[in-house]
Amino acid sequence: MDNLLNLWLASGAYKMASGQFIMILVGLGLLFLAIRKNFEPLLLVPIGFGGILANIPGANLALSAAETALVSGDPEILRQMAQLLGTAAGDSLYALKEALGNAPAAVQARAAELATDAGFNNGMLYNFYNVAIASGVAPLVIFMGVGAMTDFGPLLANPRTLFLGAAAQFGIFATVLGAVGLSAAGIMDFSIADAAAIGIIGGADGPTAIYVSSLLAPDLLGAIAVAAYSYMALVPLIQPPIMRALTTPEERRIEMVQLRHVSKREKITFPLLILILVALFLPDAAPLLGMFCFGNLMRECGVVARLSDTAQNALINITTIFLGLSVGSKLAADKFLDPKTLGILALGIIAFAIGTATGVLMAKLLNVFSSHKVNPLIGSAGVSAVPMAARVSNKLGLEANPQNFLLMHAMGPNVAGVIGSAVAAGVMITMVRAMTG
Amino acid sequence: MDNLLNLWLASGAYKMASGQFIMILVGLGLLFLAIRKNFEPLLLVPIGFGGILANIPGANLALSAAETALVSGDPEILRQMAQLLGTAAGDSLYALKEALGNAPAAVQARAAELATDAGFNNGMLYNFYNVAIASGVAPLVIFMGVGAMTDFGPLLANPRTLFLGAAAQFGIFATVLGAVGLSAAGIMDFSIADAAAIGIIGGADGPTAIYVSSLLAPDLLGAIAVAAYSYMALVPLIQPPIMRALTTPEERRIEMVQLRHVSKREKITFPLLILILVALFLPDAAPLLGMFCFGNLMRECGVVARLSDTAQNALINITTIFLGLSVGSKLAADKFLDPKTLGILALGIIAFAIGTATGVLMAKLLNVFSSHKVNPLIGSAGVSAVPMAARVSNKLGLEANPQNFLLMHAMGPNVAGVIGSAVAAGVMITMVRAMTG
Amino acid sequence: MDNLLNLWLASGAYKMASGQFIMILVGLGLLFLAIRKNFEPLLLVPIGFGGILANIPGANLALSAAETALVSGDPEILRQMAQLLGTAAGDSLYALKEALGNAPAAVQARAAELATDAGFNNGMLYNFYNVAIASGVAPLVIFMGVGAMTDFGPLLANPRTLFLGAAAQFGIFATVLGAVGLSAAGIMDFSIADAAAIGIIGGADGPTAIYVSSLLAPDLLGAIAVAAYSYMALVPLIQPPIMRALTTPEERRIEMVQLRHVSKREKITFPLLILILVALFLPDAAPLLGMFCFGNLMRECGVVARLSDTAQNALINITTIFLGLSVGSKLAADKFLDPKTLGILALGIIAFAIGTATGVLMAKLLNVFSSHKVNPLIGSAGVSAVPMAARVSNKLGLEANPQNFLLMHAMGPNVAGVIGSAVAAGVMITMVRAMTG
Amino acid sequence: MEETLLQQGLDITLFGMGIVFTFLLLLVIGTSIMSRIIIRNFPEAEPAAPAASSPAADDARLRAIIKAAIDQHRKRR
Amino acid sequence: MEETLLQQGLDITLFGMGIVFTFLLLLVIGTSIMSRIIIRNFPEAEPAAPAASSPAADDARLRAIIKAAIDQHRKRR
Amino acid sequence: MEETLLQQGLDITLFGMGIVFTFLLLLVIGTSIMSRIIIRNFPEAEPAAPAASSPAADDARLRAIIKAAIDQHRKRR
Ligand code: NA
Ligand code: NA
Ligand code: NA
Repeated sequence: MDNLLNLWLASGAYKMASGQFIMILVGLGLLFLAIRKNFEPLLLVPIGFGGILANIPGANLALSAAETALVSGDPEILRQMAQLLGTAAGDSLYALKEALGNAPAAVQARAAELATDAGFNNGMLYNFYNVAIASGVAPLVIFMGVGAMTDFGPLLANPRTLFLGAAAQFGIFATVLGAVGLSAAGIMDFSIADAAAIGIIGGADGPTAIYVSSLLAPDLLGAIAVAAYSYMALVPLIQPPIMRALTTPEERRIEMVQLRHVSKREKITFPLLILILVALFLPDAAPLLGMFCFGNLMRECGVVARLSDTAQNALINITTIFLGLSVGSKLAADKFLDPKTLGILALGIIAFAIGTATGVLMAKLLNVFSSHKVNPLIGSAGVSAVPMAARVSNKLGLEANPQNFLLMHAMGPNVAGVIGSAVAAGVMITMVRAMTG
Repeated sequence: MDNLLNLWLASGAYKMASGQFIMILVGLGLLFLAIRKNFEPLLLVPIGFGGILANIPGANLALSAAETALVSGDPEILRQMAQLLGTAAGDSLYALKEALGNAPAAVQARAAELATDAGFNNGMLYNFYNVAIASGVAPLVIFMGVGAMTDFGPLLANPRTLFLGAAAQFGIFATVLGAVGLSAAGIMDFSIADAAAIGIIGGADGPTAIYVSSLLAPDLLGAIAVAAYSYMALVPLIQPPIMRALTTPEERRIEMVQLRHVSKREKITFPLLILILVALFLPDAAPLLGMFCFGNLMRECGVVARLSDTAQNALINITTIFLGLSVGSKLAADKFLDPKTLGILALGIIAFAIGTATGVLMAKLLNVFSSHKVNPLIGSAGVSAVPMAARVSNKLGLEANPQNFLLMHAMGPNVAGVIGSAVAAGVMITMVRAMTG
Repeated sequence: MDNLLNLWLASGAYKMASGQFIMILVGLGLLFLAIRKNFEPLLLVPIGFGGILANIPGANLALSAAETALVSGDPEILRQMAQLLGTAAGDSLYALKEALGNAPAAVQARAAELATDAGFNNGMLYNFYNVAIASGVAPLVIFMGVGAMTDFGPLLANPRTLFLGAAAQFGIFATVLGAVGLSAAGIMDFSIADAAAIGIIGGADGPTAIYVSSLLAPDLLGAIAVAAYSYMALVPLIQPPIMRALTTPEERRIEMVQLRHVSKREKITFPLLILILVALFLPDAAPLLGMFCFGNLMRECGVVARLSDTAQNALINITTIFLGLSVGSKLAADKFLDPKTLGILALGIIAFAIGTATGVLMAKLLNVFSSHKVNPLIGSAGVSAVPMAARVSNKLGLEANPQNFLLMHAMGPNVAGVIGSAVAAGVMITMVRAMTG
Repeated sequence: MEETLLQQGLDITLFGMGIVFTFLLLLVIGTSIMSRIIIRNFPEAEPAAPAASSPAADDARLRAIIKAAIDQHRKRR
Repeated sequence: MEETLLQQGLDITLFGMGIVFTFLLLLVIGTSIMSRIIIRNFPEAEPAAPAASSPAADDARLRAIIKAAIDQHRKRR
Repeated sequence: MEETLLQQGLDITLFGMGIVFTFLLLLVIGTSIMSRIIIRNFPEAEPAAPAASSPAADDARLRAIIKAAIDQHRKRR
């Protein structure tokens, strides 16, 4: 009869803590948004599902073998772990987990061996996270695939739109300031690394946000990724009021001259140009921009069509599945149900709003200095959120003037925003490491 | 001239032990069954080929670096290994391998470092096994792909058929009893973990069988996987006599009412319903059923078609190749040519037979209580073996009554059997761990 | 303001060593050859791009965490590393890297932990290299895909052409002799392992060359892979003069009888025949030839079309992308800009030339003993370089006699050359290990 | 030891079958409730004749194309 | 400490925006030079009537028509 | 040392070429025997008009019809 008891003790209902229950509801909510409201479903379906899996009580899918051993409550294991970690014998589970997380790599390796010997395994999602995200590979591979899907033609036809992509990145840095401000005011407790990772939400670019937070603030990764993808889906709601407020009807009616034809040679050379500039001036953006340019070169060079095709399909799809589930592993209740998450959600939408505004304002500034007028509505596309933001620009353009097709013009700042936020990511990673290293 | 001698000593002919020779014949036999007799070729071609590779004398493809070092016979390495493992200096190779396998994780890591320093590498199949199976990922990814290929429509139209899928799992547990009985009688030497892993053959579901045995009895994995896939291929021979013996011609002639239309909403909600029940009551089935439901949700939700498509094609195919070769690595002679294998093969077919019988009997029982009669021939489909078992039901139905199309009706218990054996797998993993941990 | 300085110090322009600058030009050169001159673009685009990434100053993409820590110049880390590695405190960076590379596995693991604790990560390309090449998996998977793309029909219709594939491998061994000769003469400093790895360039088979050099001479891998793929692309320039010099116009005009029909059964049995011969006589060629035959069996057996299709498309494409980038990681300046590279490039072209010559001469020799005349132009196809070399044979045949279609006849020695160089690779790996082990 | 092993096997069988049946019973109940709720609250307009819409004009053009194709096909033989 | 954190945030913002603008400015300059060189030295025969759209789009439409034809063809049998 | 290195190179060359030739000779012999056995015991009915069964063949015919349709469609524009 002991076994029946064991099974009951092992069953979820008994262990279901309220936090996990709430997080399962959050996961279901994300699935609802993804499936019914079409919120970035390619990512939010796996993330939402992974989030539910991570919160199944007793399944420990998001824990390492050593963490599972701690959670198991086996007194002998706890004693050995406490000894290994140098904590007091009677310390709480929370203190032990904390000590394990902060232990040097050698001690963590010993703890893993100890747990393995006692028959514990890494959870499925923990393994996925390590292979896909902690190694950095999944966001980079997705960035390569995005590069292989990106047409730089509109940008090359009108390189000035790069400035719009630059200006919109102010959303990132304003958010950094906001986060440190909240900390300084004692409202939140964000470190400078946390602030930088939160700011990158304003880049409106999923893989960049995941890459940066995996390096700077892995505990916040779940909330940051959810915020980034949700707000990208909300771009059609967030941006229009800001765009209308900052532009006059006359400005919105500006028609732009048709884009010139861009030759194959220019398209092949452009990713190499970015790569060389990165090599010369910005080595810390090399992983992100390097993979992005590699994907784009495969697309444009015309001689490796089968590799480009795979990068845009099988490879990016496989990576997306595991990336999403891995992000879900960071929706574990103890990490997500934290006041910080509210702060992240609030700061994230501010980041989008500010990036939209500075993009529009930069477009107006360009018009001051140039006779080739730019419709300021395309400035908002500089936040990235490809291709949603460009479609929003187009929609508002058509409202103001039914002959005004801005879609292709907005694709320029749109892809410029991807480059811009990758640059910002590189800068922030370097600076934060120098500050904290 | 020493080199010529070295090469000769390294050549296979010299080292070909009779066990390896037999296993190469077994591998060729599996290939014959797969290619000529169409026995589950997608798995048995890679398994058979991997089995041959694993038994090439002197190639050591299925061994770790440390095992290869032991097999090399280099006296200096043997001395160091014996010292590390704490065995007597003159111990046999067999004793050293045994000691290495049972050593704590830390000692195994030291042994691997020692072998690496001496220039030995992990064998190719050993690496494949570790990445694909020991990590648990390959069976889970295949289960996800199977989920993405599964249509729960027939099950949702007639949820009572879930009971048929439940009843057929008695094959699993009867086999567990048989295995412990053989041990108790002194005929075989199965532990309770072995017995549970052997029982799962009765689940008639390849990835579930591989997943369970990788956790509970890795040494038996080769034989269990071969038995599972072979008997799944033999379903059209194994099941009909049992089905005929347990049913009257009148029962076999029962026509079932056409299945109602099932809405998209029901199909989307169903995998989430399973997931929630798992979270509440059966956390140990979370990896298997979680990935299965995730695949099915990707299929049904309609917004991630490209992910679903990849899960059903490129990803499952890639995983199948490496899963098959990895299973082959467990067909090494010293593991497969063991009396246990005969026991496994014998118990496996009993498992299929009993599962078939209990499925049919449960259908007859349902008819006692319900006015909507069920054709008992669909009960046998509850063993899984998708879609072979459902086809067998249909064939026997047509024999008895040419108007009697049971295929869609049998798909209900067929997919219910997949859920049922995943539940059984979860229960057994938990209980065995509690018993042995 | 310190941060600005940090950023400047971190920027590439400051650190760009001349070696890295040259290597970036080399990478751009490879991309030019691949894209404009169509030099094996599927490999040389990723290799060239990876080479540029590996040489971005300050990005350290090709370095391990421990190497990055050394390069960082942090005095505290340097002190700890020097202590761990047992080098003198004041030793140069170069000496430390050397000591780290030669340290036992246990010490390297400690160094990695130390670097991790100090916040350093493995570079992206370093990770790719470890997963794809150091594990051996990528070249083997590509070989499997090549097997799945290979039609052995022409070879089976005329098995004598296997001798042409054998003879052409003399290019490999002549190059080994050349390399040790250069060393003996004091011109170069190649070890026997280096010589063997260089020789394999003459196999004219990319994955074989990468596999062998990853095992025998990883530091030379970059140069060897670049040489192998470049010369394969240059086959239409390298081979014709040699072929013309060694044959008379009459010989070039020889028309060959049409190839007989080869049955499906023969095609299915052939890969198994190779596998059995490998098992009996050549276990060291088991990984390469085993995966090759597995791919071919999947192709021919007709029952696993979906696996064969994936092996030929998604899987080989994904692997090619990462293999190429990983090879690029070995184009780091300190490894590539070495007099050895010049030696490798010189010896490589000699290897191709000699292989071409011995293939042609063997064809002429066969004609001495047989009445079924062989056109000696197909002998040159024995070097592999599939299908380029066979096309060259066909082209020269048509020049001499417009009715003389040699393409299918040349496919026999062409694929025989793949088998031949895999055999040579296996032999050399065994012998070199016996010599150095 | 034998007794224990047998006992363990029996335990696994009894509890195992129990859990399998209980879980699938819960699933039957859950599924029935779910289906009832969905059918009541979200009735589908119609079992939806396979949605491939075919307006008359399209059909005419299509038939023309196909006729042409078949004619050509016949001529070629 | 607060002051330091704020200071760090300001540093990141100032230098970060600076680098982003500088880098993209360099890219604008580089792109302009590159385009000028390419257009001058490698003039393309013709702006090539928007090569992407028409055949591909046509093909897609065609495929749709054909699929419909096949469906209809099969149903009729 | 030089002598040793040279000697090693010679060893590799001699034994290497020897093994390559021996192995491929065995393969020639094995292949010939295999082909003879198969041709004698399993004569193929016929070089086999592409053995694909009726539905596939149907599909091929259909594809031909459709190709004709496409060609005509294009010509009309
Ligand atoms: Na952006
Ligand atoms: Na089952
Ligand atoms: Na070759």
